[in-house]
Amino acid sequence: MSTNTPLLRVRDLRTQFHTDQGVALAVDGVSFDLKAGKTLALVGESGCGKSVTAMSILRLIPSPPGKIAGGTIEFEGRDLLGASDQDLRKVRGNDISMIFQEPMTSMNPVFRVGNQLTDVIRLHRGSSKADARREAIALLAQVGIPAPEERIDDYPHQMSGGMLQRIMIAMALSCQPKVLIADEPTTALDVTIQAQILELLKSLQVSKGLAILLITHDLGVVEEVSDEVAVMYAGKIIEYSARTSSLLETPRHPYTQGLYASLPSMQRGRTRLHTIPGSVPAATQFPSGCRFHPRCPHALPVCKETAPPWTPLENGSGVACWLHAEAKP
Amino acid sequence: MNKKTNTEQGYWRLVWRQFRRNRLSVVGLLILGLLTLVAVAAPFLANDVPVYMVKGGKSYWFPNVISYQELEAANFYSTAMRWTPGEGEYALRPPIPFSPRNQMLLDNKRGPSAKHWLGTDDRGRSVAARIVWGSRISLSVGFIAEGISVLVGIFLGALAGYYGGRTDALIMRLIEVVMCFPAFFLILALVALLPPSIFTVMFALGLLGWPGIARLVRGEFLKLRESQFALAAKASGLGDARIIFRHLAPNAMAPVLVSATFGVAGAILTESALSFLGFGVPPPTASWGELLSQSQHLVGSGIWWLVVFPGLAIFATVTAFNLVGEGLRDAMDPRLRQ
Amino acid sequence: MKAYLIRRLLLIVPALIGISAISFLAVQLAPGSPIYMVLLSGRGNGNEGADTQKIIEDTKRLYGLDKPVPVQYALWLGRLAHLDFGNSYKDQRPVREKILEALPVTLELNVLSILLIYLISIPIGVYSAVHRGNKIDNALTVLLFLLYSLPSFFAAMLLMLLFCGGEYFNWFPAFGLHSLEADSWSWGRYLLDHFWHLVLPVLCLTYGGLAGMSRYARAGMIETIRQDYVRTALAYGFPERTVIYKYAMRNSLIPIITLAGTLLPALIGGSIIIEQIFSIPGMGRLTFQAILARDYPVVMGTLTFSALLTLLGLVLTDVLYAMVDPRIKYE
Amino acid sequence: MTPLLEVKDLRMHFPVRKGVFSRVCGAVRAVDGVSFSIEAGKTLSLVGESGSGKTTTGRALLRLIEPTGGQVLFAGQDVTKAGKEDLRVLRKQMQIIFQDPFGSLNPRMTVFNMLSEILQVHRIAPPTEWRGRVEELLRLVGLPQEAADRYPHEFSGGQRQRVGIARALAVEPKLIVADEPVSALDVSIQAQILNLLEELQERLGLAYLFIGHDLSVVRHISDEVAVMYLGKIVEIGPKERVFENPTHPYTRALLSAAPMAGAGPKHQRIVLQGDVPSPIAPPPGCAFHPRCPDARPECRELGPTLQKVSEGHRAACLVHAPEHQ
Repeated sequence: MSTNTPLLRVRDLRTQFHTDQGVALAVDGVSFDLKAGKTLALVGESGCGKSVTAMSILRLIPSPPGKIAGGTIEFEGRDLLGASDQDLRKVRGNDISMIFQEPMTSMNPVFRVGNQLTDVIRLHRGSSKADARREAIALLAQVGIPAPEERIDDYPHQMSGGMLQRIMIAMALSCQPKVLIADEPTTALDVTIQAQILELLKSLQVSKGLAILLITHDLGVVEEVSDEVAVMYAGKIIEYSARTSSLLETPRHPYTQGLYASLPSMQRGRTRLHTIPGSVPAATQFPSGCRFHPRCPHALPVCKETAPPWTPLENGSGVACWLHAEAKP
Repeated sequence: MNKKTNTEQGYWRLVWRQFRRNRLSVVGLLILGLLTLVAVAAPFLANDVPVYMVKGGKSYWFPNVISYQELEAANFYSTAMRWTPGEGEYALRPPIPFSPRNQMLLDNKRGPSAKHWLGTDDRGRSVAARIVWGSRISLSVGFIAEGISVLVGIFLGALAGYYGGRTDALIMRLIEVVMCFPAFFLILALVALLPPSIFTVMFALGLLGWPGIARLVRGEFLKLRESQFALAAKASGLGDARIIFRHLAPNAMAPVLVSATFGVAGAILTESALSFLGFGVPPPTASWGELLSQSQHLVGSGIWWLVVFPGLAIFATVTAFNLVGEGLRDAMDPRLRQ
Repeated sequence: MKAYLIRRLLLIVPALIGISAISFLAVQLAPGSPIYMVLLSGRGNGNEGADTQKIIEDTKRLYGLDKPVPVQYALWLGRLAHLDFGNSYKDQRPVREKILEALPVTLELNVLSILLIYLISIPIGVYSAVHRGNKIDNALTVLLFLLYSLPSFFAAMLLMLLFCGGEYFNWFPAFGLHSLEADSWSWGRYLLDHFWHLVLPVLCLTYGGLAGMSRYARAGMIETIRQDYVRTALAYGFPERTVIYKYAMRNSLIPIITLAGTLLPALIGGSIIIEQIFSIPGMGRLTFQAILARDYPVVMGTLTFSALLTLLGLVLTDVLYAMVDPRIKYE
Repeated sequence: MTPLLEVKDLRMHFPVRKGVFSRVCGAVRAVDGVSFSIEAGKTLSLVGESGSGKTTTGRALLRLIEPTGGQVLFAGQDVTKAGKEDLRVLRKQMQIIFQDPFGSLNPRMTVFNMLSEILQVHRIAPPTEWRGRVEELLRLVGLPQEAADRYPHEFSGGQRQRVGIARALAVEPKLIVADEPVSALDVSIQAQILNLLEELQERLGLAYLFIGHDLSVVRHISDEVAVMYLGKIVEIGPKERVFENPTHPYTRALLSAAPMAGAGPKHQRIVLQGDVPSPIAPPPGCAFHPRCPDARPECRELGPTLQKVSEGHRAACLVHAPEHQ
C-alpha cells in the first residue's frame, strides 16, 4: 500500500437538507484526502457540517430530507457515491467502519451485544456461528473488555458507556477495515474513560495501520490523536493543516485563531477570555461571501462579496481566507 | 440575528401555522365549523314554525324562536304546519319545513323525495329534521362529556405525576381499576340504572373517560417535574400550585388537546351507540343513534335511508374530529418543526 | 424478572378489590331493590298478599340485605371468590352458569378478531412505514383513517342491509351462529355454516382495531427507523431489508404488544352492539338483555367477570412485554 | 469571619429497593459526607466525573432535593432546617443556573413573564416597575431589550444561557450554584458565558459554586477546587495548589487524562483502568483503590479522610497524604 495515494478522496462534497426554512447547505463543497495509517481530524463547532460529512461518506444521510447534491467520494479509486447499493454494502463495515457519539443508543437495546457483533462478522466473512463467536470474544479481549466470555452475552443496558464504546470499536474492527470514521467517539464519555478510548484508538491505529477520520469539536482531542486537521465552519473547510502541531502554533484563519484563543486553558490566570462575537449562522441563512465575515475582526470589504479562494500554504496545508490570498481582486 | 418576523410568536401561533399546512385537517375543521353552525341554527334550518310571517296584517319576526302571545292564543304553534296563509298573509319557512317531532303518520317510511329530502322514519318524522336537531345532542354530549374527562384527568394526572410516591400509587391503582371495566359495559349499566336524561349520558361518559387523559398528564408531569425549568422555578421560590398550573400544565397541554379531540369523537360515537341501543337521550329527543336504531327492526325491508343518512352524519362528525386531532398531533410534534 | 413477575401478580390484588368494590357499589346504588324485583318476577305469584311479608324476609336473607353494609360487602367478596353472582331474577338460573354458556361465544369472536387484527395490521404498518409517502401508503393511510372513524354499528347495519336477505344480496345469514337445521349436518358442513355466520360479526369487530393498530404499527416503525442503532446496522453493511425485518421489527413490536391489553376491553365493549345486532348469544347480548330486564345479578356478574378477564389480559401482556424486552428484567 | 456558605457533612442517600415488596435493601450514597465552605465573592468548583455526586450536592444544598443528613449554613442560618417561609427567603439569596440551555427555560413563557413572575412572588418590585427591572436584568447579562418579549425557542444556545443567568439574578442573590453552565455550549460561546459570569461576580460580588467536568474551564474560573469521586471529596484546596501540586492519585489521573489543547501532544498520561464503580456498592476502604495506580494493601481496608497537605490544601489519601501523628 503506497502512502502517497489517499485511501479516501473527497472532492467538492455537497450535502443538503430540505427544511421548512429552506434548503440547508449543511456541507457545501468539502474536499479532503485521508491517507493510509494517518488520522485526519475534522474539527468545528456544532452545526458546521462535520458529522454530515462523515455520514455522507457511507451515504447514511436520511433521505428525505437529506440529499447528497454533488461531488465525488472515492475509496481506493472506487466511486462510492455512484456505487450500487449492493457494492456500497460491501464497503460499509468491511472496508470503512464507523463509530458514533452515543454508544448507548447506537447499539440495539433488545439484542445481546455478542449477537450484534457476530452478525457483522458473519455478514462480511460468512463464518459459522461458532467461529464468529470465538472471533468476537477475541475482539472483545483485544479492545480491553474484562471477562469477554461472559460480557458477550450481556445486553447493552447492562454495560457502561465506556464498555459499549469499546464494543462498538470491536465491531468496527471486526472485518479489518482500512478506514475508521469516528464521529465524536468520546464526547459522551467521562474524562478518564475518554482517555482510555483515545489510547485504545491510538494503539489500534498503530497495530492495524488504520486510517482514521476523527470528527470532533474538542481541540484538545485533536491535538492528542490527529496527524492532520481540517477546520470546518458553516459547511466549508476553512483551514487545513498537514501537521496538527503547526495549526496550534500558527493558526492562519481568523476563525481558527479565535477558536484557540477562546480556550480557557490557553490563558492561565484570571484574565478575560478571548471571544468570537455573535453565533454560528443557521445552515439555511449563510451570509454571502466569506461565511465568517460578520464575526471576523479582520473582515475586508471583499469578504462580504466574494467567497475566498483556497490558498495553498507550505507542505500541503491551506486556508480559505482573503487575508492570505495571493491575488486580491 | 433573529429576524423581525420571528419575534413575539407564541407557541399556539406556531401550531396553527403548522396545522394549516395539512389540507385534510383544515377540511375537518371546516366540517366541524359547519356542524356547529347547523347545531346552533337548528331552529332556522328545520322547523315547522316559519322564520318570518305576516298574519292578520301583522308581521312577526322569528316566531320559530320567539313565542308570540297572539299566536299562542290562536293555537298557532300546534297547527303551524297545516296553516294555509290567507290573502296578504305570508310565511317564510326554514329550508326543512318540519320539526323533528312532527309525526306525519301517512308519510311514514317514505324514501327520499322532494318533500322529504332524506325520507321519513317509521312514525313519519322527517329524517332531515331529526338529523339537523340531532347534531345538538351529539356535539353537546361530545364536548361536555370530554370536558368532564379532561378536567378530572388533568387534576388527577397532575397530582400523580408531580407528587409521585403514595399519591401516584393510589391514583394509578384507581386508573387501573377503571380501565379494567370494558368502558362501554359500565357506561351502559350506569345509564340503564340512573334516570334517563342527557345529563346522565354526559356524566356517565365523562366520569369513565378520564383515565386515558390522567395517564397522559401523569406521564408528561413525570417528565416535566424533572426538567430543569421546573427545578429553576422551584429554586426561584415559587409555590407548588404555581409550578403545577402555570409552569408545568401549559407544557403538558399539547398532548391533552390532541387526546381530547379524539376523545370528543369517541364520546360522540359512544353516545350514538347508546342511543342505538335505546339507552341514550330519552325519546322523543332526536339523536343520530336513535334514528339508526329504528332501522334495526326493519331489517330486510330495504329502508336504506334510515341506515345511510344518520350513519353518515355520525361518520362525518367522527371523521372530522379525528382529522382535526390528527392535524393537531402533527402540528405539535416538535420533530416536524425545527 | 421473578421479582417483577411476582410483584406484577401481587398488584392484581388492589385491582381486584377495586373491581369488586365498584360492582358492589353499583348493586347498592341500583334503583329498585332486589325484593321488588323478586316480587315482580313472579316468584310471589300464587300467594298474592298473603305471604308478601314472608317473601320479603326470605329475599332479604337470601341477598343478605338484613345485614350491615360492610358485612354485605364481605359476603359479596366471599361469593366473588367462587364466581358466585347469585341467581338471575328472570329465570332463577345461577348467573355463573349463564356466563359460562355465553363466554366461549364471546371469546371465540374476540380471539379471532385479535388474531386477525395483529396478523393484518403489522404487515400493513411496516409496509407503510418503510414506503412512507408513496401512493400505496397514502391510499392505505386514508382508507385506514376512514375505517378508524367508521362506527361499527353503522357498518354492521350497512352490511346487513346489503348482504343479509332483503333487497340486495342474500349472501350471509343475519342471525345467530348456526343455521336452524345445522344440528343434523355433518361436522364439516356444520363448521362451514358456523364460520359463514361469523364472517360479518368478526369483520365488524375487527376493522376498527385493525385500522388503529396498523396506524400504531406504522408510527412505531417510523420512530424505530429513526433510531441510532438502525443507522449503526446500516453503517455496518446490513441490507435495508435485514435491518428492518430483523433489527427494527423487534423494537417496534414491543410497544404494540402492550396494546393487546387495551384492545381487550374495547373489543368486549364493542361486542355488546355487534352481538346484539347479529343476535349472537354471547356475553354482550347476555348483558344487554339483562340490562333491559333490570336483571341486576346478571349485569353485575358479566360486568365483574369481564373486568376480571381484562385484568388477566393486562397482566398477561405485561408479562409478555417483560419477556420480549430485556430492559425490563433488569431492575 | 464566617464564610457565606458552609456545608458540613452533607449526605444524600437514595434508597435502593428490591424484590417483591420493594424493601429498602441499601442506598445509593450519591453524596456521602461532603464538607466545604465558600467565602462571599469567591468561586469554589466541584469537579468530578458523572456519578461523582457533584450535581446532587448542588441541588441538595438548595434543597431542590431534601438532603438525608448534614448541615448547610448560609450566612450562619441552617438551610436544611428552614421552614417554608424561611426557605423562600433563603432562595432569594441562593440561586441556580443549569447546564442545558434548551431545557432550563419554560418554553411557553416569554422572558418578561418568566422574570416578572419572580419579581412578583418575592415582592421585589411593584408591577409598574417590572418592565424596567426586566430590561435592566437583560442589560446586565448582555441581551437587548427586545429579548423581553421573546420565547426561549427564538434564542440561540448562548443567549438562552444568558436568560437563565438573568433569571437567577432577578432575586439579587449572593450565591449562585452554576451546574455545568457551559458544558453544552460551543467553545466560542463558552468563552462569552465564562466572561459574563466573571464580570457579574466582580460587579455584584457574587459567590459561585461552579460544578463542572472540564478542567480547563474550572482552572480558569475558580478560586478553590474540590475534586469529587463517588460521593466524597478526595481533594480540596486553592486552585493553584490543586492544579500545580495534585496530591490524590485520582486528581492526578484526571488532570493528565484531560486532553488540553496547548499541553503538547506527548505529555505524560496516567490512564486509569476500569470504570467508576457503582455508588450502590462502593469498594471498601478507599473507594478509589481498585483503579488506583499507587494502591497499597491497607487502602482496601482503611477509608482515608481529608488530611492537610499544605495551607488550605487537603487530600484524602493514605499514600500521598498520610495522617501526621
